[in-house]
Amino acid sequence: MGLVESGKLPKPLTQLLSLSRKYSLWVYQWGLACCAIEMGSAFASPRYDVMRLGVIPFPASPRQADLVVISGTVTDKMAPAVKRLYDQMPDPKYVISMGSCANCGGPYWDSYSVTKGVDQIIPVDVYVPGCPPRPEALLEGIVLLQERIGREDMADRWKGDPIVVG
Amino acid sequence: MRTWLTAGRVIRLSSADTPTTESSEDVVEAVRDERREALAERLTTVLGDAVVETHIRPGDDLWVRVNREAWAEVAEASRNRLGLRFFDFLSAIDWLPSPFGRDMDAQEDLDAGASSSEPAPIVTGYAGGDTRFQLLARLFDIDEHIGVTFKADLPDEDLSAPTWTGTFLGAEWHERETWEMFGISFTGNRNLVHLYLPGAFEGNPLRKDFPLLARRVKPWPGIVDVEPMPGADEEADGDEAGAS
Amino acid sequence: MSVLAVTEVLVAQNIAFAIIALGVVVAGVRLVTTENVVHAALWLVVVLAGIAGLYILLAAEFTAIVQVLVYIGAIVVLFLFGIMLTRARLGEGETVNERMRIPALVIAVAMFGLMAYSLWGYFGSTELEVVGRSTAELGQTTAQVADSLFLTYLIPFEVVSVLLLAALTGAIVLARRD
Amino acid sequence: MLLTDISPLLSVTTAGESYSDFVRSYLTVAIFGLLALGMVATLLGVGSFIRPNRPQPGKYLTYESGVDPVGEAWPQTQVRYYIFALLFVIFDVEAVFIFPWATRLDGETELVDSSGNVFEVLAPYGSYGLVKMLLFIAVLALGLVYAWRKKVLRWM
Amino acid sequence: MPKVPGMVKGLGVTFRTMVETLKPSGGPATVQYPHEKEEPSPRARGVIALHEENCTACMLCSRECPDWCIYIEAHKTLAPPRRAGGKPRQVNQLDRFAIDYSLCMYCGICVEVCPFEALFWSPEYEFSEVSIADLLHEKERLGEWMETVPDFEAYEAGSEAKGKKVPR
Amino acid sequence: MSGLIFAIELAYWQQTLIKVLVAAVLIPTTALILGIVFLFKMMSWMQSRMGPQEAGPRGLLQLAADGLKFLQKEDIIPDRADRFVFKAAPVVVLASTFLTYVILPAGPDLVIENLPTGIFFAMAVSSLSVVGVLMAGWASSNKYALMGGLRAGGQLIAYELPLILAVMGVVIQAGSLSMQDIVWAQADGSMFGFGGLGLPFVITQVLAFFIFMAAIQAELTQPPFDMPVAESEVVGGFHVEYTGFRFLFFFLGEFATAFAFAAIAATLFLGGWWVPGVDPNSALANVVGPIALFVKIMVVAFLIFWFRFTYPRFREDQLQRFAWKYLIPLALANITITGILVVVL
Amino acid sequence: MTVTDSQKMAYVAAQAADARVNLQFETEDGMTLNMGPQHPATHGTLRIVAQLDGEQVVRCEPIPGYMHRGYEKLCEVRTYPQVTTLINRIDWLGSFANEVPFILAAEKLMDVEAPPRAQVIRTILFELSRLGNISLFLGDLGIQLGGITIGFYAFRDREFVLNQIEAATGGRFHPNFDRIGGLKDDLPKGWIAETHLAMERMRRLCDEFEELVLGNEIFQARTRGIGVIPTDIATSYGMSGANLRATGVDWDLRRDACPPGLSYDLADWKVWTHPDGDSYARTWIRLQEVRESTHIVDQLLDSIPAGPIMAKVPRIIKVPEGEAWVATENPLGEMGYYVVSKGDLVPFRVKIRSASFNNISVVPWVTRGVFVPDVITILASLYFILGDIDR
Amino acid sequence: MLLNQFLLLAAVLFCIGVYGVLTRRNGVMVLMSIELILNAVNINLIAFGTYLSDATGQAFALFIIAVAAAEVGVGLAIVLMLFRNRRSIDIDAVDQLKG
Ligand code: SF4
Ligand code: SF4
Ligand code: SF4
Repeated sequence: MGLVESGKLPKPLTQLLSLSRKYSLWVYQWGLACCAIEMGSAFASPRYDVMRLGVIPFPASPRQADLVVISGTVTDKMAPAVKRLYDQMPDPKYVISMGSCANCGGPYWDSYSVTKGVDQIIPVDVYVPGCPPRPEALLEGIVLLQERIGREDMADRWKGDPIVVG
Repeated sequence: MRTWLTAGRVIRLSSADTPTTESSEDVVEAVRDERREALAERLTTVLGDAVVETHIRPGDDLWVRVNREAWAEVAEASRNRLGLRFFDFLSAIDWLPSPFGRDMDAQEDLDAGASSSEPAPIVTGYAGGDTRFQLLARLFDIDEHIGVTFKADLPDEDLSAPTWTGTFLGAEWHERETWEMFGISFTGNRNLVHLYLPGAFEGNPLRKDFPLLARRVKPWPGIVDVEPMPGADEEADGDEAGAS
Repeated sequence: MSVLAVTEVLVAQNIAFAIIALGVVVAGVRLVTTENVVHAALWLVVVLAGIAGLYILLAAEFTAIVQVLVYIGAIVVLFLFGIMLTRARLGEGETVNERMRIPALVIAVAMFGLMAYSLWGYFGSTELEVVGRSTAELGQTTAQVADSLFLTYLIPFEVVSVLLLAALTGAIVLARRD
Repeated sequence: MLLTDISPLLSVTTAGESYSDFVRSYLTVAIFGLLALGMVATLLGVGSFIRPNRPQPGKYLTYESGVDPVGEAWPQTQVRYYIFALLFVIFDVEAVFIFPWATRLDGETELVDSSGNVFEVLAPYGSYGLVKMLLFIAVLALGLVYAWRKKVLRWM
Repeated sequence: MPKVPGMVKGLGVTFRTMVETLKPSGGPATVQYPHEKEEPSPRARGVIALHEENCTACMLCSRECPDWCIYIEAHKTLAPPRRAGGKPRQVNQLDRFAIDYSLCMYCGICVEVCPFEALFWSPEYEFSEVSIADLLHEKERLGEWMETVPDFEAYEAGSEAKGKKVPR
Repeated sequence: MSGLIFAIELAYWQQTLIKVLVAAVLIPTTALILGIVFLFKMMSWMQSRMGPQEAGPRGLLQLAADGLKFLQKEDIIPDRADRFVFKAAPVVVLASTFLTYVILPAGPDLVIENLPTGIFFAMAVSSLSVVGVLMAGWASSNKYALMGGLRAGGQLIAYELPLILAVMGVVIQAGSLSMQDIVWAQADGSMFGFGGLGLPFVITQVLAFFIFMAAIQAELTQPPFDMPVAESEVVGGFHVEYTGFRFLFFFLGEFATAFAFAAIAATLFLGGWWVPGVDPNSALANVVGPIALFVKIMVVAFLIFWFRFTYPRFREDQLQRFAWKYLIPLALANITITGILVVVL
Repeated sequence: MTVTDSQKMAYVAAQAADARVNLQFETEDGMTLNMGPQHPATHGTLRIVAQLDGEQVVRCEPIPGYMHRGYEKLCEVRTYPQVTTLINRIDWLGSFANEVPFILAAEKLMDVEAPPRAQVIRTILFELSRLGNISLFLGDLGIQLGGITIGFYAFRDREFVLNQIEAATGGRFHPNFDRIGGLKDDLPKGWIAETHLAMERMRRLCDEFEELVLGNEIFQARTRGIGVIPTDIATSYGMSGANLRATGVDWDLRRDACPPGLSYDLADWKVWTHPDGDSYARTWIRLQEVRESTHIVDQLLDSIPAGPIMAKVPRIIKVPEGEAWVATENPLGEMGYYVVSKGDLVPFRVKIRSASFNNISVVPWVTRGVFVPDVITILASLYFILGDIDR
Repeated sequence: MLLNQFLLLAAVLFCIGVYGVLTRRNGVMVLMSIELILNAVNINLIAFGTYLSDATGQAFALFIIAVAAAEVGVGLAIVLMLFRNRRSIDIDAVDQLKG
C-alpha cells in the first residue's frame, strides 16, 4: 500500500513529488486525425518545442507515458483501442482532449461512425478547443494541466475510481 | 537556377508543349465533342449490345450505361482493347430521393419528411437508368487524356454484379466499400468484408434510407429556442425563406 | 604473513566457495528439472557465472573471463536463439522423459558416490596452496597461459582453428534453408 | 585510491600479483554486481511507498498497438539469427585466443612473486608468434569467406 | 558500403544548425510560449466574438452553422424608432446567445453569413478548460472577446475588395 | 608488510565502501549528465530549438524530475509476462553497466580496481547485457519486445566482435590488457621521436578507432544501428512493456553504458586521464586526470550522439552485413597489420 | 464516468471484428505482427496486419476504417458551403487542395467561372497546401527511418508556409477559403513578399533534406530497390500522383488535364518522373515536386492580375441538376469529386475519390516477401493520410 | 581450501549433467546438460592447474571451451534441422524414426 494513498506523506514531500510530475510529462506519440498534425507541430516543431515545458514526446508505447493527447476524431471502431491504450498506461496518468472531435464529435457530430467525445470512454483532464487548436493552444492546455497537477491532491488521484467498460 | 541533380528521363516542360490532346477549355463552345464521340463509338463496337445508353457532355465527360451482366467484360475490354488502363474509382448511387430531406428539424425539412410517406419518383442522372441502385465506375486513358464514367443498373431484388478485381486489382477495396456502403455484392470478390466499419455494424450508410440518428435526436438550436411570435418579421424572414 | 591473516583469507575463501557452490548446485538442479527451456538457459547462466567465480578463487583469471565472454556472452545467447527458434512453449510437461527419471537418478547418484569415494581416497584433504603466493607463482597469469598455448600446445591450438572451421561449415550446411 | 602511492613507470609489463589482492579485487567486482541489484531493489522499494497501485482490467494485457494480442505469447522466430549467433560464437572463441597472444607479441613480460620480485622474464613472441597467429586467423577467415560465399550473411 | 560524402554532408547539416542555434545572432526558432507569445495573424480564426448590439437574432448563423452549435433565444420587443417621429419598430431582443466551442468547427460560416456584422473572428486561442461545460461561451463571454478583435488589414495591391470596420 | 595485513584488510572494506558509494552516486550522475547534455540539449540545438527550459535552471533538472516522476509511476507487469525473468532483466543489464565501470581509470590511482585483464574484462561484462536484453524481450511475451530483443541480441553480438577485435590492435601496441598500462603506454609513447605529446593510439590505430566507434554505436543501439529499438517498427523494442522505474533502468542504463564506452574509447585511443605536460607520476595527475578524462569522454560522446541525431537507421540485415563484411574483416586486417608492424619495426 | 449502451455495443463489436481479423491471420507457424491502430509507423490509425515468416512478410493486409468519418453521407445533408468546410478535413495536410475540386465541380454544374485574380490566388494556395503537405512527408520519412532531425527541420520550415496560409485564409489547417465562383477574401497587404521568403525557406529545406537524408548512403540502401511497383500494377490499382510518376508515367493532372478554374498554364514548370518505381524514386519525385511548387508559387505571385475575386453568384447556392466529375492533382495524388446534384441546396450524392485510398490498396501487393523494416519504408514512401484513405 | 572441494563440486555438476542428459527429451536441454558436464571437467582442469602451479590447466580449459562452442553450434544446428523437418524437438521421436 502506498503511503501516498493513505495521505500520510508530509506536505513538502508531496509538493516535491507533484513538482516532478508537473515537469516530467512523458507524452505518448499518438495522433488520430488532423489535430494530430498540430500536436506534431507542438511536439516536433522547433517553434513550439514542447520539450521546454518538460513534456517529453519519447514514448511510443503507452507503458512509459504519463500523458496522452487524444488529438482528433475517435471513431466507434477506434474507441476500444483508445480505451485499451489508456488502460495500459500506468497510473498516475493524464488525458488532454484536443480539438472539437475529441471534445464532442466536432464536425462529425452527426456521423454514423464517430464517437461523440472521448470523455465517453476515458476521463479527460483538460479540454483544448479548436479545429484544430493551434499548437500554442495545446501548449496552453498543457500549462493548464501542469497547474492542475501542481495543486492536485495526490491521495485522491491515486485512489480515483477505476473506470470499467463492458 | 536548377542546381540539383536530374534523374530519370528528361521531361518536357509543361508550358513548352501543353498537350493539344486535352482541349477541354477550347471546346467549351463546341456543341460536339469528336474525341468523346469517337470513343463512344469504339466502345459500342467493342462491347456490342452491352452498351445501353451513352451520354456526352461536350468538352467534359462521357457517360456509358452498360448491362449489369456485361460489367466484367466492360472492364476487361476497356483496359485491354480501348486503352482505358487507369482505374479511377468504383462506387454506386442510390437514386431514391431521401426520405429525410436534409435531416434537419427545420420546417422545410419536416415537409420533405412528410412527403416521404409516399415515395417520391426516382429520377436518374446522365445516361439514364431504370433502377434505384446504379453502379458507377470511372476509367481513364492516361495517354489520350480521356475518361469514361460507366454506369450499370442493378435490380432491387438482386443487388449484385460481377467483380472487376480480375481486371483492376485496385477494384477490390472499392468493391468492398460499395458492398459495405450500399449492400451491393460482387460475385467473384471473395473478400467482401467490412472495410471501414466495425464488424457488427448494421445497415448500409450510404443508402438514402439510412438515417443519421444524431440529426434526428438533437434539437436544432435555432428553431427550438425561438418562440415564434405572431406578426410579420422583416428582413430576417426573407433571408430564411431563401435559405430554405 | 601472520597466522591471523592466513586464517582470515582462508575463511573468506571458504565462505565464498560455499556460497558459489551452493548457488551452482541449486542452479544446476533447477536447470535439469525446470519445465521451461528459457528458464533452463537462464539457470545455465547462473551455473556458468558461479563457475567463473570458482575460477577466480583458483586464480585462473583469464579462463574466468573467457567463461563469461564465451559461455555467457556467446554460447548461452546461441542457446537462447536456438530455443526461440524452436518455439519453446511454457509448461508443456513434455520435456521430461518420465520413464527415465528414476533410472537416471539412480545412475547419477551412483556415479557421484563412486567418484566421491575415489576422489576422497586419492586426494583426501590435500590443500590448495594459494594464499601468500602471487598469481604468477601459481602459473595462472595471462602471459603464462599465452605461453602454454603458443609454445607448449601449439599444435592443438592450430587444430582448434580447424575444428572451429569445421564446426562453422557444418553448422552452416545444416542450418541453411535450401 | 590515495594520492600518495604512485605506480612506478612501466617499461615492460609485469604479470602477477599477490593471490589475496587478486581475489580481493574480484570481490569488489562481485560487490559491484550486487550493487546493481541493490540499486534496483532500493529504488523499487522506495517507489513502492509512493506509487499508486490501481489494478484495472485491461491494464495487464499485453500491449499490441491497442488491439487484443494475437496468437501465442512466445511465437517462433527464424533461422538467420541463429547463423549470426553461430558465427559470433566461433569468432568469439577465436578472439579469446588472440588476446593472450596480443599481450605477448611485443615487449617482455616480467613475472613477479608475491613480494614483488621478478622471478622470470618471458621473451616476446616476435615474428614466429606472428606467423602462427596469422595462420590461425587465416583458417578462420576462411570460415567467414565460406559463410559469405554461401550467402548466409544476407537474410534468407 | 558507406561512401564518405553523403554521410559527412549530413553531419555538416546538423552541426551547422547547432552552431546557428547557439549563436547569439541566430538563436533557436523557438517562441518561449508561456513567457512570450507569438501574435497570430489578424485573420486567424481563434474564437468568435459577438457584438451584441448588432445582433438582431435573425438566426441565420445558427441555421447555417454545420455543427448546430449556436444557441440563440430571443423574444420580440418594440424598439424606439430609427428616425424621430417614425413608429416604433418591432425587433428581436436577444435573450441568449451561446456558442459551444467544444463542438464548433471554426469554419467561419456564421461570421460570413451574419448580415448585420455582429460576429467577428478574434485570433485569441487561450481558452482551454478543465470542464467541458465551460467551453459553452454565453453572450457575456462572447462579448468580452470583442476587445481582442483586430482591425481589418489593408489588402494587397490590385484588390478590389473593400475594407470593413470593426465596431468598437 | 605482513604485519599490516589486518590493517589493510580493514582498509579494504573501508575502501570498498567508499568505492561503492562513489560509484552509486557517480554512475547515475554520468548517465544524467549525458542525458541532459546530449539527449536533451545537444539534440535540441541540432534541431534548432532549446530543449527543456522549465524544470530547474535552464531545464537542467529535467532528468531529475523524470526520475522522481518515474518513481511515482505504477509498476505494471503484464499478465502474460514471465514475472521473474521480467524483473531480473533490468538487473542484468544494469549489472553489466556497473561492472564496466570497475576498470575505468580516472587517474594514476583513481581506479576502482585495476584488473590485470582490464579491457578483456570490460568486453566480457559488456557482453552480459545481451543476455539481459534477450531476457527482457522474451519475458515481456510481447511481439514487438520479442522481435526487438532478438534484433538487439543479434546486433549486440554481431558488433561485440568488431569491438573486441578493434581493441586487439591497441593491446598489441600496449602489450598489456590492463587499462592503466594502456594509458601508460600512450603516455610513454612518442611520435616520430617526439615524446612530448605521447602517442595517443588514435594516431596509430585510426582504423581501429573507426571500427570501435562504429561498434559502440551499435552496442548502444543508437542510430544508425537502432533497428532493435526502432520506434516506428517495434515501438521501442525489448522495453516496450516496462513501466516506471524498471523502464528508467533501461533508459539510464543506456546512457551510463554510453558513458562507459566513451570512457573506454577515450582511454584506449585518446590517452585516458593522461594530459601532455602533466607528469603522470605526480599527485597532480590524480587531480587533472579525471578532468582530462571527462573532457575526452565528452568529445567521444559528442561524436556518438552526433551520429545518433544525424543518420537514419540501417535495416537489420544491412547492419549485420556491415559488421560481418566490413568491420570484422577490417578489424582482422588491422590486427595483422599492427602485428606485422610491431614485430618488424 | 459511465459508458452508454451504444458505446458498449460498439466496443464489443469492434473487439469482435479485431478478433476475426486476428483469427484469419493466425496460422500454424510464423507469427502475426500487428501494427496499429496505434503504431508510430502508421501515422495514427491505420492498422497493418502482417503474417511473418521470421522477419519476412508472407502476407500483409492494411485494415483501414479507424478514421472513417462518413464524409460521403455527411455531404448529403450539408449545403454546398457547409460541404466545403467539411471536406477540407479529408486530406488534412493539404486542406485547401481538397476544397478546390469540389468547388470546381460545383462551378462546372452552375456554369460559373471564378475571375482571373481568384484563379491565380487559388492556384497559389493550392500549391502552398501542397508544400505544407509534402514538406511533412519529407520530415516524416526521416522520422520513420530513424533520422529524426529532418522531421524537426520540416516542421520548422513548414510553419512558414502555414503562416502564409493562415495570413490569407485565417486557418492554419482548414482554410474554408474557396467559394463557388471565387474566393472568400482577398490577400492581405504584404502577403506576396512574405510568401516569396517562405518559398526560399522551403527550398532551403529541400537542400537540407537532400544532404541529410536523400544523399545519405544508409537511406539509399534502405530505399533503393525496395517496394518496386511496375507501371501497369500502379495504373491497375489506380495509384496516382508522385507514386505513379515514380513508376515512369509522365502524367500530371495539373499540366495534362487541368480543369478550368486553376491557372497552372501561367507558370513555367516541369513534371518530374523517375523510372525506378521504388521507395527512393517516390521520395525523389516528391522532393522535386516541392521544388517545382516553390517555383510555381514564385512565378504566380508575380503575375496576380488585378480585379475582383468573386464572380456573380446567387447568395443562396442551389446547384442545377446534373453530374460532374472534377479531379485535380492533389498533394497525395489524384483527388476527384463526382457530384450529383438534383437542383437542391445539398448535393444529392458526392463520391469522393481520394488518392490515398487507391495508393494504399497496393500495399498487400507490394509488401509480399519484403522484410518488416521495409514495410515501414514502403508505407512511408507511399505516403498516405488516414483521412484520405478512410474519408 | 581443499583441492577436493573443487573436485567434488565438479563431480556433483557432472552427475547433474548426466541426469539431465538421460531424462530430458528436449534436444536443447540435452545440449545444456552436456554443457554442465563439460564445465565440470573444466573445473577439474583448472583446479589441478592451480594445484600444480601450471598454466596447462587453463590452456586445456580453453580448448574445451572452444570444443564446447563448436559442439553447441553443430548440436543446435542439428536440433534446428530436426525441428524444421519434423516440427518437434523431441529426441525420442528421432529414435522412433530409427526403429
Ligand atoms: S477537431 Fe477538427 S482538426 Fe481536429 S481532428 Fe477533428 S476535424 Fe480534424
Ligand atoms: S464557426 Fe462554424 S461551426 Fe463554429 S459556430 Fe460558426 S458556423 Fe458553427
Ligand atoms: S446572423 Fe448575425 S444577426 Fe443573425 S443571429 Fe446570428 S449573429 Fe445575430
